[in-house]
Amino acid sequence: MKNIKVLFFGKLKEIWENNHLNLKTESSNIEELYSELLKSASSEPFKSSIKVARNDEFCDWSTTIEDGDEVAFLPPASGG
Amino acid sequence: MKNIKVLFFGKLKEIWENNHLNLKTESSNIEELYSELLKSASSEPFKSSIKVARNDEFCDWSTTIEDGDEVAFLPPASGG
Amino acid sequence: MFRLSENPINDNDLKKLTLDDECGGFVCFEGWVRNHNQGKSVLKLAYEAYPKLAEKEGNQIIEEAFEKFAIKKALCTHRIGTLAIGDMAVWVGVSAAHRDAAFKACRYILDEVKSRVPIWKNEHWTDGESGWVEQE
Amino acid sequence: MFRLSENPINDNDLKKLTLDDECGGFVCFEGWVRNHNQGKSVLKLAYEAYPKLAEKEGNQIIEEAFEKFAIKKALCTHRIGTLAIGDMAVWVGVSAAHRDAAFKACRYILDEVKSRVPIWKNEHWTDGESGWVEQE
Repeated sequence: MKNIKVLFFGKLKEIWENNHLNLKTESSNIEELYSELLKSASSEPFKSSIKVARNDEFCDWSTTIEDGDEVAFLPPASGG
Repeated sequence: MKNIKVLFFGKLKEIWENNHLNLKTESSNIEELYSELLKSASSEPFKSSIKVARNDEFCDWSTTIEDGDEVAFLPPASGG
Repeated sequence: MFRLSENPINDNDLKKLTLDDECGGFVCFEGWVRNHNQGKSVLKLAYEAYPKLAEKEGNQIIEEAFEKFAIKKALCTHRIGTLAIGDMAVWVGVSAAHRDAAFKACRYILDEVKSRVPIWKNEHWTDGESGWVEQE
Repeated sequence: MFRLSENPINDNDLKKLTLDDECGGFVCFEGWVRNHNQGKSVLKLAYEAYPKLAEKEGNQIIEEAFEKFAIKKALCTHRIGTLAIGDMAVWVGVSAAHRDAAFKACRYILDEVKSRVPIWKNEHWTDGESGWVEQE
């Protein structure tokens, strides 16, 4: 089991009704982690528009996660 | 005979050693006036780069001139 | 340099840092909070960022602008937190020897910041509702 | 509005006149006197204009910008007379609802002013010589 801190931003905070979650997981990569998280989502966001980051760096959905990681789910930017 | 005031700008002032001339001419249009003026020029400018104006409006080389007109010869702009 | 700011953006200070004696051209963009957006009447708005990643990505964009265009200085500051109508949301300024590079780099930085830097806009409308704004 | 100015350009005043509550985007260009140009070291320079025709043509360009782009306000002021290094030679500012129109209109006005408005630059170089500058 790994301890993972998950961060949600923008409208994803409302979908998960949280800006972060601390969870224990068996998921090996971000894709699996996301599927697991979808079970507690209030609606299903467009996955293709979401970017993911691991420990403050953008990364791929296939990126492996390790114990103690911080994983962020980011909806499309709307700054400016 | 027409009385014409001729204005020179930029480097054309140096070519004619004047910023303006008052002259009497038989020339019927700006093209003819220019040919006449070339006789008193210290060098021959690139005519194709010169723009002409009559009474504060851009116009063509073929524009007819009338007594009392003000005709300006303008080298390429270099503002900004 | 790219920065996030929780306080009002001081464009005069940023401009002084961007001007350069060797540069003939300075271009800046300022984004202001409008009183309407996508047909809705806006009361105020809030920008939320993922700060560490935002500053990293913003500075990466400015580095790219230096690689792509012959510019001398480039700065961008994006406001975060709650903003009212008439507040400045983003400032981008670029100095270059020639105007073409200054225009292109300013536009590049703005466009990339809007699409890549993790910042999200939440609008509060005059009808009492609020919502996250999607990319235009 | 296009204006010629014999006095230093006050960009803050011009900017206030250009900003608009309904506009999300403001783009400005400032042209500064550089300490070098086309390989020569510049001491100072003078801009000469054909004033009546310059203001007419400048305003015509701004009208064209309003026809071509969805902008709300646009101003351009060009300095004439003697300028020193670090003086502002030209200021162009545009407000629009969206950034694309603001950038394009600002660039359009600047490019057209440089090529069409009867203003000529005479540079004084540090070697004691001076000369009329040809379009870059």
